[in-house]
Amino acid sequence: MTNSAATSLPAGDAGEAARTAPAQRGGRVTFDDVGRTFETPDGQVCALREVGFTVEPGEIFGIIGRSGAGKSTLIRTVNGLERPTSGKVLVEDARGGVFDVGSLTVNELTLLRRDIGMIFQHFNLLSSKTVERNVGLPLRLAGASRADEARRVTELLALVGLSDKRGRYPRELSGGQKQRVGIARALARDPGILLCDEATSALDPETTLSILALLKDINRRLGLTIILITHEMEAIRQISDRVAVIEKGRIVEIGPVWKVFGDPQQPATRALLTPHANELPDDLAGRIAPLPSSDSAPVFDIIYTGAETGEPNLGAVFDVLGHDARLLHGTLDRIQGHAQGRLLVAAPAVPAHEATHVLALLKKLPPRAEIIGYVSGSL
Amino acid sequence: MTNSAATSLPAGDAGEAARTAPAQRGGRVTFDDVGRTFETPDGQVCALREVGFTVEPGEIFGIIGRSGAGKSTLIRTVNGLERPTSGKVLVEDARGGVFDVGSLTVNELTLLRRDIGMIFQHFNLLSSKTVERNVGLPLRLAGASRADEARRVTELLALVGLSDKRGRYPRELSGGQKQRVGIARALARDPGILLCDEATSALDPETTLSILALLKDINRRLGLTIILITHEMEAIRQISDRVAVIEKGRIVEIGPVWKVFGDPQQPATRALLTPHANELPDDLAGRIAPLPSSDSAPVFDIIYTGAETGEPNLGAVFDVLGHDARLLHGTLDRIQGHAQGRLLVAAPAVPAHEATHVLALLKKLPPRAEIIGYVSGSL
Amino acid sequence: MSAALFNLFLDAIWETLLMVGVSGLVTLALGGPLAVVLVTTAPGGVFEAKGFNRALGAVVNAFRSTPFIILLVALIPFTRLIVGTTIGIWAAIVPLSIAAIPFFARIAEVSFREVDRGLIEAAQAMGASRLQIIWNVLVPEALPGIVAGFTITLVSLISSSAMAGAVGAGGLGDLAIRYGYQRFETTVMVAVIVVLIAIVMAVQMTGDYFAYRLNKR
Amino acid sequence: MSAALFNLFLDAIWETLLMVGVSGLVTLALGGPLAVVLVTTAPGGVFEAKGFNRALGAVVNAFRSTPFIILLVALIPFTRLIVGTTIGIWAAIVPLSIAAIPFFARIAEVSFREVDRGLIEAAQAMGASRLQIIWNVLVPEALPGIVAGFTITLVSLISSSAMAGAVGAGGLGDLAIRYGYQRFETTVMVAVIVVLIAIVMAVQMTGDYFAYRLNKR
Amino acid sequence: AGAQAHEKVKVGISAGDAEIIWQEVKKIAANDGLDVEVIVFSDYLLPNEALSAGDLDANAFQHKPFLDNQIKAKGYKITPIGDTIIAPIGLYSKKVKSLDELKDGATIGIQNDPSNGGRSLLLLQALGLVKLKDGVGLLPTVLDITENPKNLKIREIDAAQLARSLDDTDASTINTNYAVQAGLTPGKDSIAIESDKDNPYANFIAVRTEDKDKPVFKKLVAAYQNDTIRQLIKDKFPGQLPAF
Ligand SMILES: Nc1ncnc2c1ncn2[C@@H]1O[C@H](COP(=O)(O)OP(=O)(O)OP(=O)(O)O)[C@@H](O)[C@H]1O
Ligand SMILES: Nc1ncnc2c1ncn2[C@@H]1O[C@H](COP(=O)(O)OP(=O)(O)OP(=O)(O)O)[C@@H](O)[C@H]1O
Ligand SMILES: [Mg+2]
Ligand SMILES: [Mg+2]
Repeated sequence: MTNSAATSLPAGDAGEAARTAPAQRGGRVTFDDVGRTFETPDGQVCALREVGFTVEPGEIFGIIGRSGAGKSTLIRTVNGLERPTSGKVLVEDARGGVFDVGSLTVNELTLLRRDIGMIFQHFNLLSSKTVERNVGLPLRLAGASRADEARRVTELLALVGLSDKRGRYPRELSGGQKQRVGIARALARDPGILLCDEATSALDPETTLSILALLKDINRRLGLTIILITHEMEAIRQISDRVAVIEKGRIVEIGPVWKVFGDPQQPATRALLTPHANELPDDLAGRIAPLPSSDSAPVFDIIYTGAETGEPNLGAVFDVLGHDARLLHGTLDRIQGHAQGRLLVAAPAVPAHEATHVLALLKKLPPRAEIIGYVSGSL
Repeated sequence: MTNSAATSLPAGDAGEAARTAPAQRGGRVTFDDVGRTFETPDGQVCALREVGFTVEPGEIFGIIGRSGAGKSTLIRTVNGLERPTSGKVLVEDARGGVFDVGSLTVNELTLLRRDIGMIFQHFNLLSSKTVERNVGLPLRLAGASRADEARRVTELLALVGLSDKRGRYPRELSGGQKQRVGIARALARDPGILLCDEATSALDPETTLSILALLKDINRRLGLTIILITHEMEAIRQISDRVAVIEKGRIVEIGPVWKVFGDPQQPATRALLTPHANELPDDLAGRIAPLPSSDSAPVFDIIYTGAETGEPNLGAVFDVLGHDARLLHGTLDRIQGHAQGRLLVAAPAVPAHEATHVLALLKKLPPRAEIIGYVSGSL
Repeated sequence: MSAALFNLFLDAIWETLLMVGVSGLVTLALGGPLAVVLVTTAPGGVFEAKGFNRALGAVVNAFRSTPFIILLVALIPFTRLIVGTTIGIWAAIVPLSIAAIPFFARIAEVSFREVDRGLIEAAQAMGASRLQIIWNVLVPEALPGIVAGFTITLVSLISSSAMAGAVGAGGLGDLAIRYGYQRFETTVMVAVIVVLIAIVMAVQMTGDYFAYRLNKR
Repeated sequence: MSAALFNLFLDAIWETLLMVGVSGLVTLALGGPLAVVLVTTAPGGVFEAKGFNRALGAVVNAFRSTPFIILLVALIPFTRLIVGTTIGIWAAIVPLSIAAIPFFARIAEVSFREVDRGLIEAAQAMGASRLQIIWNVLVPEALPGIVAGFTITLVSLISSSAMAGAVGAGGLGDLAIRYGYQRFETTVMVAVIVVLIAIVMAVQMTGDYFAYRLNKR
Repeated sequence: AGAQAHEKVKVGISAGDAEIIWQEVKKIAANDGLDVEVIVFSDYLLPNEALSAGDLDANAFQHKPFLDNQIKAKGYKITPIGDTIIAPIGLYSKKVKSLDELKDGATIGIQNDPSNGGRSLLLLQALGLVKLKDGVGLLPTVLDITENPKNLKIREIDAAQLARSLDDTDASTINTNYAVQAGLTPGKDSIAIESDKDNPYANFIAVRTEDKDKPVFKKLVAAYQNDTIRQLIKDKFPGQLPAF
């Protein structure tokens, strides 16, 4: 499983070829027991430990994890910017050539990198070049003609909404504009693998959405593989196929997004997913008591993990909960066609002594459900 | 309304004083018809136009807007890093001194800035200093003793979860760790005004949440004013009191968060808010037809803007919609105690010809409601 | 100032401009690449080659440490090979350039070292070959500093071109020394130095202008 | 090499180290601040003062353009004032320093200019006074470049200390010139130059080491 | 010797052969109870400046025309107290054997310092190659040439460099010491040489005028003007002549 002859490396103009003939051109990335340790005067920092998984061709693969978990370090091993201290990273291109990133010669690595686009967390734009020249750089490096470059740059700038900034220098751009230049640059050569390190963190939701749509679209049309680090769970939800959760340098959970998000097994995953989505708002939390009182209503926590098929039958749920049932808090999303989410419902019509019975009925419906307490006062 | 005598400027050790005696120490910021134009070879870029509003003492004020809308430029006028080309910015400190930022002398501006903390979009950490010295810098500048500095730095690093990175240099940190150093640094001197330019964009949801809680806590305890630029609507929702929406350099909407978010008036605001929250998932969108067919069910779009009081009575809603009603998609959040959100419900029990009648009943309940189409096939 | 002296003066201006101009160009053409080689072969550079880098550094240091007049003598065979003579302007240009090349290389090296590693990584990630990295990242990003460093080099060349008098190359500095300093004709000396200062000012201002204009950070 | 010559040789090493050491320190102590003043008073600097900056720049250029020997003579009264004599090592140190100060200032200026504006803004936003900005941001951030620039300056001083022979200060460079150039004793010259190169290597390696160690980017 | 307190003098000399001679002088003087501190200058102006300022007690590097010129310009009060050595300048060539062979437009190298350069111009005039302005004195410059029948191109080059550049001129005036060190033989390689009769360019030891009669300088002069030194010059510096 070592690298094959240099001749099978992706050629500089592979981008061109692929663009004219849309095909499955995504690469496969295999992390084989990858470890990375940094030496510091205060001792070793272990950024990656025994990371092993495979990203399949054409997949959009999300990586999430707490700040400092090792995401950037991991993604940087794919194109050899970071050398693992143990284990290895294998990249297989569309033609089946397999390359052990760590054992390539400089020239082989250079050729391999031409097929891997990267969006950097800190943008890394050349301050001395205009937007246009930054975006066109990968093309120029691969020997594209001036005209081809100009055409493609025009196309890319339109895609990321920066056509009017063509002649500007990075220092004249806002944070999000810089990031979009970085995105356009990474896409310039239609890479087979795209590494996105926080590709939309500096973007507003609307722009983020359009960038994600763009990525998804390219992924569908050209079949490229995308590895996506992000702190925006929404982004993962919207476009990822699978997701890995990394915690202190270790992969703690990995699987299809609907599964990991719908029914997280690890505390680390839950910690990442819960904060915004499903926590009780402050004002409610204060009003919920663990035990019923005379005028309180039981609060049902109804969870859809996405494991069931079909849309949640709320008619049936509210039939069971009786009239006047109030929705305290809730989200219900669809991930990859699976409906998942959580509803907090107060049911004043359910007397305290019947609450467990009602719960049993609910559980048949089939969502998971719990009684998390009793809320008093007017609703 | 010009600046008062220099003696009323916040003294270097005001932070110390305020920490021991928690009090309303937040400043007031007034933007008075502020405009900012950049000259470029391609012509003028108008980053701000006629911006006028006031941020009250102790308020957490959110600023949202598309990438490149002018948010960073606006916030930078508060501490004079950016000079408006027209209009002026007035900062009033806790003692009532009012300073016209643009007309201060260098020394007055320096003193004023000691009371204004800033978290930069691009961190701007000193590469030559360790985490500890970066965070301690504002203290050292104000003449704190070594011991005071060390104590406060320990405190701050613990707050942002970086105690183990004390002796590291910025280049050895992950993106989110750098950002947290920036946050700790901005908080070091307990400023009266805190400017946050994308303070949590590089952070995972969990860390973001704890930072937001931290900010909210400081805001409550010390009454400092926070101006918060963010692309994470969730952050605004969770801690902001009011929010302004900026579009192409102009403030297009401003008001309490529950109002702006619950019932956005401007297309720009809606564009920022809708993407993640309320759009129809792809797989559903394809199944909804504008006209009913034999086996289709009407889809009701039920909107809670937060203007009503009390929790949404879903029991009543589902009574009206009849049994078997399915929740297709939905979110219901609480912002500043107001419940707001949107539910998409398919009601197979409602025949097409009765749909408008049911809609009328729903609208009495009181949510806004619409029929957005008809969904066919099994649910 | 006599008419003959005035002619000498005009000649000297021309000689200085020619000497400094030509050796400046040579220095730029050879010192720049030398700096690139020094930086890229250093530990951590894209063409890392520790042994070679150390050897090259030693050669550069050797040229840097030799007094100019000795360099001039040591280079006589080389000078004759290149320009066919060991006297006159052209004979001065060779040692002046040879002395300025390692000097400029060291100065440019400092600017090249300042280039953000992240940008080099970005280029690497794009699949830039190492020469492309040099050409598309190192050079343009370091350019403002290089221009400033070249300005320093040119000014140093102007002042050290005074030593070119040893091979009869003339020039303003030599004129100032011979007539002003050695023959106590203070007027001549002052006049010459004023012209020298004017030339240096022009060089410095041009350099500053370009360094400023090229700086897009 | 005779015993007498060997003694001369040892003396010369000591003279060179003393001359270069002292004038290096003086240059650092005065040239560094001069560079700070040049940078901070320039347009866009924290102490922006265009007229003053231009005047100071002209003075610096004047010193930079004057040939060393003329500077040396012009400085004689000043030299006597400072060190009480016009011959020997100490008399050489004054003009050497005066020539090196503006040189180092120009080199350090380049490094100061490279400091990221964003960092200065961060300090400003913290309420750093302008002196604090210089001390807490400009200096530490530019330090690796400054150290490299000072290394260049020291090496230049070593090679230009050869000219100190004009005031009878001796030193290795002068020894090399006297024996090698004026007396055609090539062996002595080569020996001297080898020592010179060794000193330069030591300086360069020390400088490189610190520049590398101080660079935290 | 040895018992009485040693007197001390600081003597400025110029770099070159004089260094070797003065090492010997130093030894002789020491036997006579005189400590001579030799300071070597590689420049011709500062030894007088330093002497005048009191930083030196004596110097020995110049000849009369040069000193006179300096006195004229700077008003030094300096007086010669004893001649030392004459180093005649010769006209050397690798291309021609005699003056007649010098072609029209030939390049002639001369020293670029006023003292030697002036001397060389006078030599060229004596050889009939150029004519200088009337009454120009002993230190003429190139600008004083009034007639140049052969259209000679005069190149001014550093004195020590002339021998090294001899391949690139048709002929050059070279100080004997440099010529010898460069492997040229006066008489054999020279096509003309300064006469040593009544040569005004004898070097000497000079002191501040007020000191000229101090006994210590008598000792100094005696340490130079003796047979040991004469022999040394003859042995080691062919072509140069003791001036005492
Ligand atoms: N050069 C280095 N020297 C020492 N430690 C390092 C270095 N680079 C990274 N680290 C450490 O390795 C860990 C992983 O860093 P990494 O940048 O991969 O995190 P991340 O998951 O990308 O975090 P974030 O989401 O904040 O960007 C961090 O604790 C970081 O401090
Ligand atoms: N120095 C400059 N020269 C020219 N144009 C500039 C300059 N600085 C900012 N701009 C322009 O001004 C506009 C507003 O920039 P600003 O940085 O305020 O945006 P922003 O709202 O902070 O965006 P983001 O969310 O992407 O950070 C942008 O279009 C930007 O390109
Ligand atoms: Mg990261
Ligand atoms: Mg911004």
